[in-house]
Amino acid sequence: MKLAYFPGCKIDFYLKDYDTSFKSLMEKLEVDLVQLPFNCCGYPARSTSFEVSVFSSIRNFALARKYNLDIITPCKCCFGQLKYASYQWRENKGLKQKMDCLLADENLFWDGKTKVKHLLSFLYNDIGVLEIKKKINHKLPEKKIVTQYGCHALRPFTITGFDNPHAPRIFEELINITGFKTVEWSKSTECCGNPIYETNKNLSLKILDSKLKAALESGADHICTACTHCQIQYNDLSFQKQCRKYNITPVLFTHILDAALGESRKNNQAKKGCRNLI
Amino acid sequence: MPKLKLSLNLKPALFNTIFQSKLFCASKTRWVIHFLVFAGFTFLVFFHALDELTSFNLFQYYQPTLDPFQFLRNLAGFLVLTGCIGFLFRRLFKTRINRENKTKYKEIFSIILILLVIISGFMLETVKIISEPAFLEMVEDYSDLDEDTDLNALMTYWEKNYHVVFKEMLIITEDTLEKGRLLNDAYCLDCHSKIKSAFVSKTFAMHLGEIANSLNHYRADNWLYPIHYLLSFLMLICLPFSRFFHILMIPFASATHKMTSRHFQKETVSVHPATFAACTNCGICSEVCSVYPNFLITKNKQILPHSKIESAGKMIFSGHLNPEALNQLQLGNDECTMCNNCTDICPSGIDLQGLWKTLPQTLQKMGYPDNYTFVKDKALQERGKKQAGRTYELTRNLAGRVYSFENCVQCTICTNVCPVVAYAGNDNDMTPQQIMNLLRLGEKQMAAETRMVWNCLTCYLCQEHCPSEIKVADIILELRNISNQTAGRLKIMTATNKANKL
Amino acid sequence: METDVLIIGGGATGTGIARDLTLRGLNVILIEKSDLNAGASGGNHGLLHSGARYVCSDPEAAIECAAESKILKKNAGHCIEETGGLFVAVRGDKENYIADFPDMCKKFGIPSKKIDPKEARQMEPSLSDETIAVYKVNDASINPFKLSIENMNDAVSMGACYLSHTRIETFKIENKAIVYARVRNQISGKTHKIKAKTYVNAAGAWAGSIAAMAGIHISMIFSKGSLLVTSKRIANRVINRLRKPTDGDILVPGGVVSILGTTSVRINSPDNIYPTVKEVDYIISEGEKMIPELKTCRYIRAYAGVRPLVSMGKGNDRDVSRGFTLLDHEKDQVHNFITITGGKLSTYRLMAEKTSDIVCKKHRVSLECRTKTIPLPSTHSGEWSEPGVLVNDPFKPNTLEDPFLCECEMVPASAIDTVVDSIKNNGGKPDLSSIALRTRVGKGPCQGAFCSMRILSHLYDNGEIMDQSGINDLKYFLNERWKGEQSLLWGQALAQSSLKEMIHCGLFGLELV
Amino acid sequence: MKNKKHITCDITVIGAGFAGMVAAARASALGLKTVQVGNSSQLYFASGLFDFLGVYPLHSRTVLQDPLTGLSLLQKEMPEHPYSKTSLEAILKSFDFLARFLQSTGLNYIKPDKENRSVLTSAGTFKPTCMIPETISKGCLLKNDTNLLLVDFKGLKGFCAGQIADVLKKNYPNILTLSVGVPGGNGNLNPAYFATMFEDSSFLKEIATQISPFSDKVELMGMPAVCGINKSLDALTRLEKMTGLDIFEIPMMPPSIPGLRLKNAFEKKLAENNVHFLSQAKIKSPQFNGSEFILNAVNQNMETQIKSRGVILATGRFQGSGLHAQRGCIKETVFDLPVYQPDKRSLWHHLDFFEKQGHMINTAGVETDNVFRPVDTDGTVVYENLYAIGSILARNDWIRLKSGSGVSALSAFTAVNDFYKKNAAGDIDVSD
Repeated sequence: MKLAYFPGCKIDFYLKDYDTSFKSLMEKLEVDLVQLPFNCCGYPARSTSFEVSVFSSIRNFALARKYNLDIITPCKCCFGQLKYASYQWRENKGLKQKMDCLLADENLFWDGKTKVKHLLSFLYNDIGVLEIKKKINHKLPEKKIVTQYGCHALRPFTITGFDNPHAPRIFEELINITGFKTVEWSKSTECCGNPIYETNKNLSLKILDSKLKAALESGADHICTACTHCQIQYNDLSFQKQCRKYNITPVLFTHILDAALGESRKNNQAKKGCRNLI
Repeated sequence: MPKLKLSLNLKPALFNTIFQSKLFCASKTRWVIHFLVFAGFTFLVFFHALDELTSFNLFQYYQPTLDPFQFLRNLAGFLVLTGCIGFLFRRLFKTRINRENKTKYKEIFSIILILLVIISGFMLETVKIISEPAFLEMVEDYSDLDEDTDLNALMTYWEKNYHVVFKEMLIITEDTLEKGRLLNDAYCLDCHSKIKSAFVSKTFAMHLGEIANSLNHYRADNWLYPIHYLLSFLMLICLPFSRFFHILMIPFASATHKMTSRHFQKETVSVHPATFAACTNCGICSEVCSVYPNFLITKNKQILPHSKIESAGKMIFSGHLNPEALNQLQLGNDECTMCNNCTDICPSGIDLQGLWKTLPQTLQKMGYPDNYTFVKDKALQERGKKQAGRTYELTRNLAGRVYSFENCVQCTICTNVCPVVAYAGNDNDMTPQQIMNLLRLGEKQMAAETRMVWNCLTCYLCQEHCPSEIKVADIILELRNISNQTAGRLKIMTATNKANKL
Repeated sequence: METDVLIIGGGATGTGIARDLTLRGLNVILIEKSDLNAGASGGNHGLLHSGARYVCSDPEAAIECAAESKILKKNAGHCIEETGGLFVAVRGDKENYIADFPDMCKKFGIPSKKIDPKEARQMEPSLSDETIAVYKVNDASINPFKLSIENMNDAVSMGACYLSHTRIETFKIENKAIVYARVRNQISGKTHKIKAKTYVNAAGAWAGSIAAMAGIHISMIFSKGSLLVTSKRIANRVINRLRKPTDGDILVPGGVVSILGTTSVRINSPDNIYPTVKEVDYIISEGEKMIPELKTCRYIRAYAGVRPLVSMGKGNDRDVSRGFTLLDHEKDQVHNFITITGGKLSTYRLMAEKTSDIVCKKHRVSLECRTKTIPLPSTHSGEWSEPGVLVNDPFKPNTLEDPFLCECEMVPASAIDTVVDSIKNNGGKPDLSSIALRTRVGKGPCQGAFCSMRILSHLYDNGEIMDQSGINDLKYFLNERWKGEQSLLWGQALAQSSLKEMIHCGLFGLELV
Repeated sequence: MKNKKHITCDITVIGAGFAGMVAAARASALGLKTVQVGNSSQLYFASGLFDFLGVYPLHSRTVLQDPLTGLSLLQKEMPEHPYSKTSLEAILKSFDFLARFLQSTGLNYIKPDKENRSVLTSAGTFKPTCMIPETISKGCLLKNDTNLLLVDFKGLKGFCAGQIADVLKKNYPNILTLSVGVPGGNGNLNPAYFATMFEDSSFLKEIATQISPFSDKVELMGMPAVCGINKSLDALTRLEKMTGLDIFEIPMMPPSIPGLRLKNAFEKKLAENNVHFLSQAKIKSPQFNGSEFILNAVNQNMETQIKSRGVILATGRFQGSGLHAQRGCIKETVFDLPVYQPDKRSLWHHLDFFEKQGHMINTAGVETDNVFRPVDTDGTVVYENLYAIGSILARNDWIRLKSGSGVSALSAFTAVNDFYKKNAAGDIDVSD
């Protein structure tokens, strides 16, 4: 299988771990990743201009279309935005026309056929839980995990179609096959606070704090994320002090699954990530 | 600017300065062209211009007209020449992202200056080669020929092998040539290698033809010398004022740049303004910019890093930036996703990302805060003012179309699920449902200026839960777009008013 | 109680007279059987006529309107939105009326300007594409509630007294003059006497029955007019149908909504009126010819008012003059009793002036009328009848300490408190209905479903209500809202009203109490 | 072109209100492959109380103490009413199933009794109902001479302890009230967020300290129904322990927290049972090809084609948009089924909002046979495997009769059982 890898803006600089473990995971699942010169998914521009945000996404689609590849991204925000843009592009005729013209200026075009997958939905729908379970050769210790779903993949459901927006299951199922046990908490589908981190840091961290408290009440050891932004938010330094206080650490889903699929020889960094976990 | 803290990062700086490693990563052709000039010029500076200090001391028998120095000098000159032509070609015939003509001329000036120095050097060498008077003076100084035939023989030999051009016709015979060769071996060979190695100047000299005589007549070798010197000094003088400055600043920028994501999050970013001068306006940063497509639609040049750094430089050094431009800069910088692409690639090693991070603080001081802060602060001062002659707006898009929010049954579910309402307390003003009601009351603008619009996490909980399936979050995002535009207008207005008052 | 003048009826005219007389230095008591604007003053379009509507049918009224409209715009600007108006004819309307219209306007000095239908549709995109002729006039919209509240507030501030929920029981007549009036407080049930030198009957549609208590017969005709409120403002200007005044031909913008009306149905009694399904459908079918959107748009509520007309023996109610009737009952052998009725909102000030003139003559007060020149002051408690006041008023970014109790129209708790204080100042009893009269509470799409309960518990919290009456108050309020809703419940409005029924009947079981 | 997806299933439940949830719960419990389409937020409007039959006959406004006598009278007088289509046992069984289902999610309900229970509401009225959450149950202990403490919270709109006390004063003279200041904010509290605060033990402690002074003066305490969402009973018990009082919750107007608890419980359990939920999707142009339904569930970005043997129509009435009223007539929105309705619009509503007989429009709906399959005007079943359940059923003014949940649960239970019996189980008894 061959997919265009859409890392998103943040992963390279802020969360290299996610990048490497994601790649290592894909390697183990025999997925070829192609790196294209993608630009920003367009999500940040949603604040300033609807048109810009849609165009940014469509341009990425057109790039992937050029190589006849579907897109996979480990970031929920990018996933949501790409879905959202493809919907707007299709629904809004005037917008579509303008986008098509702009693409033509760069010798690009898009016919709407490129699909975008998020890491989780890809694993769940395209590879299958059973298939992954077969490959697991390293049973992880029974640690308690709470899941951070990430808003933009989950909602609006009518656009992203990711999972049941009120009671999602995909994430839990994928974690539970590794040996880790997910526990229930009330805030798995709530926002991590990252979108307003830059503008209203105080509120952003307040929201995060409430999540941590709820996670603590549920008795979890780790909060598991599968989104660049959520993880960056949990990695926030001032916040990590509190994490240590509560003894809860955020972990990346890719690290968990990567560890469960056995140690990778090639990729040192990914290996380190796995080890830390176990 | 925030407190400056210089910590040097020498190894990569050295690497980048000497081998231009970052440019190499960014663009191979550019690296080739640039490296031609860089290597050639560096050689010329050290072993030719400063030969009194360097070459003479390093090499015992150094003479500029001796091989390999003569050859190397020509080679270096040739490399610089080719490089410069490459520069010019790129600038004249290859369009690059949004280059302003002004900067183009400035650059071309610099390139032409280099070209002139090199060409004048070559010309100097050329006229020296052909110069009869110089030849005669040398003969006078370094030989003890007293016979005309000897002189004639040497002249013949030199005309043939060193391309000196003599006024009178010389009769060339095997004998005189042989004699000339012997004399040459005796007197000149210590200092003069075969002219072949000066392959550029030789070629020039051979093709001078008729002009050669007049050049000799007017002693071109004498007056080209100061010209070459003058041009070189001109370059030296221009160094701090023009693009040449990057020669000094790149090492500085590369050395002070020490950026990791950890540093970045800790907010201990400090960017020395001097590093701005390291920017060569190459535009490579803009080519990899994540939000480049934003520029294609908004046409706001200040989205692109190479424009931003220029404006930021202007703003910080001279403060001469009009309100419109400042607003554009704020908007442009706001689009930045801090993906580090530009910083990663910047051949000058400038800490661009650090600059983008600190820029908002500077802009805020100048009256261009980010929009959330703007809306928040404005709420305290201006909202209380009575709006005279209120009109009710009838518009047609999501936030303006009644159909999109009139089905609201006032159940407050959106408000109840909203994390912002739950946690923000006094940081927030309106709830999502109240925003819908403001819209229904025809107060679109007011709705756009609420803090809620900027506090919104865009988590879509409200939209997902609305029993009437109103697109609450989409509407709020649309209002944010409106707020973004009007905030810009207001900022410009306030700044202009302030300026007018002053 | 003793006073100079007792005014009966708290509509626009009554409050107008109260202000006029207090401005001339007289002592005034105004009694009202329920609360301000309970009759025609609260049941109209809120249209400040330019006069153009009456140029053909009633030129006298047209001229009066034009003059009054100018004065009101100057003096009571805060109650008025100068929208401008259009007269619009659509295909099929009578050609000769259209042709005569501009000449008649000119003749009576009412400014009008012909506009190209295409241009008109650009100004008002909601107009039908069947539009064939358009004239621009100076119509405006006026908030009748604010008007009465401000008039009353101003009068009270100068010493007048307002008694709400007070009904005339009897007049004591001796020597061809009323000695006192016995009144009953509707809420407490107590009666007492009010002694005045002059009695002004400004009871509008009820003027006949009041006069009857003094043994005077006035032959009243009651013509019910029903109006519909849309959920959004459909046009920016007043839109009149360019034809002989009839049903469903005016659309008036009122803040954030538009009001479409009216009908004219002869009824026997002015009490217990409500719009019927038939009327609603008829108004819509007429209105949609002019503005097609009216067929599909959502309606918030309907309401009805009664035009008090004094019979002149003619046939059609629409033909009866809309001019007012001012009767000095000296001729009927009651010397200190005056009846003022009929007329229209646009000329309320003139009616008040003329009435006050007679009163002053009786009292030998020689002061000229001053309402023509002194602007109507704006008060804080009067402001809340305006939609979206919050936005005009210092907008508190901090709604935490001052939550919105009515979310639809964004009325904060502090506004309720202001209004409650003002009601108590005027001697009234704050309850949901009187609060709703003075604010936008319950006027939004939810029609009281949520706000009623919130406000009620707020009142209990503040100790404004102390007993079991709250439940009855709630039921009364909801029922009043319901009267306006029941005739136009379909589509989303029906969904909304079933939610209301779910809450108040399904959960609270109020129908069982 | 929208992204297309295909699903095949045994049964599709259209609607995610109370009835739809019960149907999906029953179907998934029977092991049917179930797809559910709809908007579950309707449950925010549910009081969380399961009514059976509260008032009958309507004209005398008889509040039923014993629903069974009312039921037999109703079955006699209204043969078209959904309750008349089945027996008392079936109704009790459906409630029983519901109670067990909810218990498995951690939401405890007090099982139906022979008598209706009276639940105090935030308006100070009593609502006759049948099955109630355990957190509300202690309110039924309220007697005329009980020393009761009513607590409200500053900033929680629409709930005033003083109001309830004042309204109840005549019959319940021993009521004390207390307005509790909420730690960390005295302003505007939204119930859903406020309820989550009760799951925090330090918050509970602070509340308890304000209440404790009353603990020897009163024996029972009532508070608004905001005590926790997912662990409500736990939170309430903890608060009881801290204060030493018996505590009950008082349901208030929407968004209702007991309703939200139901929503969460259903959603969680149904997802665990692998019910495929298509949130906010709409069914467009449903077809029946003789053996199965082909339904297009359309939302903004996707079109899901569902092939399903059976369909349960639980789209509700006007608020849930199962019925749509145009100016002249009422239509069923998904299958365009014949709708029983008053002849003309002037008959829809009565002039009095609180009319004792109720508004005629509330009897409008879909008419069915004895297993809740919609029938034509002539009484023939429209589709073999199409069932209509919940408030969309005709002749059931559930608001006045207080019979909403009962009819919903009963019809959902009966319909799914019937489908299962006919299509999956052969002749296995599914009554349990």
